[in-house]
Amino acid sequence: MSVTVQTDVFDPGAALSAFSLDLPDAGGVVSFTGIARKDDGRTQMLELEAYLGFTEPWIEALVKEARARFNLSGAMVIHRVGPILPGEAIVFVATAAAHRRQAFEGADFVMDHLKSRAPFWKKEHGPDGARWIEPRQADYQDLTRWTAEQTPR
Amino acid sequence: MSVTVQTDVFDPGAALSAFSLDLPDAGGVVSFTGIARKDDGRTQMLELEAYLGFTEPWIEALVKEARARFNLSGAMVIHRVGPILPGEAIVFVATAAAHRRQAFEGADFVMDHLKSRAPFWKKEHGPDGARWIEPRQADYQDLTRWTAEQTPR
Amino acid sequence: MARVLLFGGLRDLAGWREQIFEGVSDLAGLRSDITRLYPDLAEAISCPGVQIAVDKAIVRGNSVLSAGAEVAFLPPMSGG
Amino acid sequence: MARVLLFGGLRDLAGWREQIFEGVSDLAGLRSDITRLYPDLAEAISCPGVQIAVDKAIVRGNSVLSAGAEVAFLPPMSGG
Repeated sequence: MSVTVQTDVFDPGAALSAFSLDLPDAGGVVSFTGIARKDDGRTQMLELEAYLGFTEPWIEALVKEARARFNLSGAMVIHRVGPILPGEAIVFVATAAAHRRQAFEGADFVMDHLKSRAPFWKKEHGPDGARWIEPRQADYQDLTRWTAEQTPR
Repeated sequence: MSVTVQTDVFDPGAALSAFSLDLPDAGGVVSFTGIARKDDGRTQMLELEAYLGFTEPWIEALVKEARARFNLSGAMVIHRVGPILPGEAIVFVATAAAHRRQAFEGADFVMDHLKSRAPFWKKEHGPDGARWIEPRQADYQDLTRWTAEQTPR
Repeated sequence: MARVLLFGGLRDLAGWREQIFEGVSDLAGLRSDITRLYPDLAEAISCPGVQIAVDKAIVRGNSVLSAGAEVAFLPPMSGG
Repeated sequence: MARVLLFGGLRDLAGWREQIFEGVSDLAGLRSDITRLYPDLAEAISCPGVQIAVDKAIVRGNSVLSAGAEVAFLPPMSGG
């Protein structure tokens, strides 16, 4: 299990290669890469702030929950902070499991919680200035998929 | 859109890097890698056979359907044929979309159909000899997730 | 003349992967030849679940075979 | 003494990111000092949705501050 919060740009493919190196008996590996959208130039830069020492343990606890819930044999999260340009990767999540459904659901679960709940603060810099943004309503709705005992189908 | 059926071993990370190079305005990229399981040595080798000229167009039609259904901005499939050793990647699927739910569902859809329906024939070589195998019941059940109009949640 | 291709278990059963059948003009004629020459294979390709592709398109029932047609017998597919 | 950290919009509002407050022994005392020195910030950190972490653990209500405690005011999180 590996959780990294970093300012450096990263290559999702290199992250997937590194993750794939040490998977004892996985049958499926799922990765998700979140990319800063170009949005027709409306967002010129994103700025992400984390509370170091608080944000990483929060993500680690989330990943641990996902591992137990979906029987994951491995999981990795890389999250950017600082200035992020359109087209750059913001977040990378990889999960490994014996069967593909578990790997898919594990990655999906981690992303839904990261997007709506994770301790980050996000500022959008556009042609009309900068503004702090809050999670979209859709992100909160995604969270309701994981309530109660059942997993979504 | 790129579909490749090949005998050569490949690195899923390198595939994801190549896929990520040309994504005009994606917000999310999902990848799935299917790996030949070690199964405690019960399977020493997999042998996958395709009908070249028939199998690729079948996969291309599937990817095209997924693109339309989930509004994907890009999709890639790499599928191995020939002898495959435990731990090697068998299949790689990558999808890109404006929003992560579409990318997740697109990859999930392609995998469910590939695993249950794709024109491949698979032989398992184990300590007790070789046998041709058919899709697991679970693979057929996964398919029912995509019937009717609604997408699974 | 038709070029016949066998896949998966059918190939193991017949002991060959590809063979030319001379003088056949439709699938029914090809089946007759196969029944005469390879009775075990003929039985196997009559099983439900075995599909037939002519020139890489699935056909059902009888089908005229143009000269040099490629006929593939496809046992149940295992998926990828 | 407490080390106060501001995040997100609170930092922009206050114009600082980190500051030492001397002679405070609990959150109530710290809030009083902030109200006196930075009334706008005091109002902002009283809004629902603003969470407080003491030594990187979320606390609710009043809380004793050990010497050198780190107090972070966390506006609604945007997610990753």
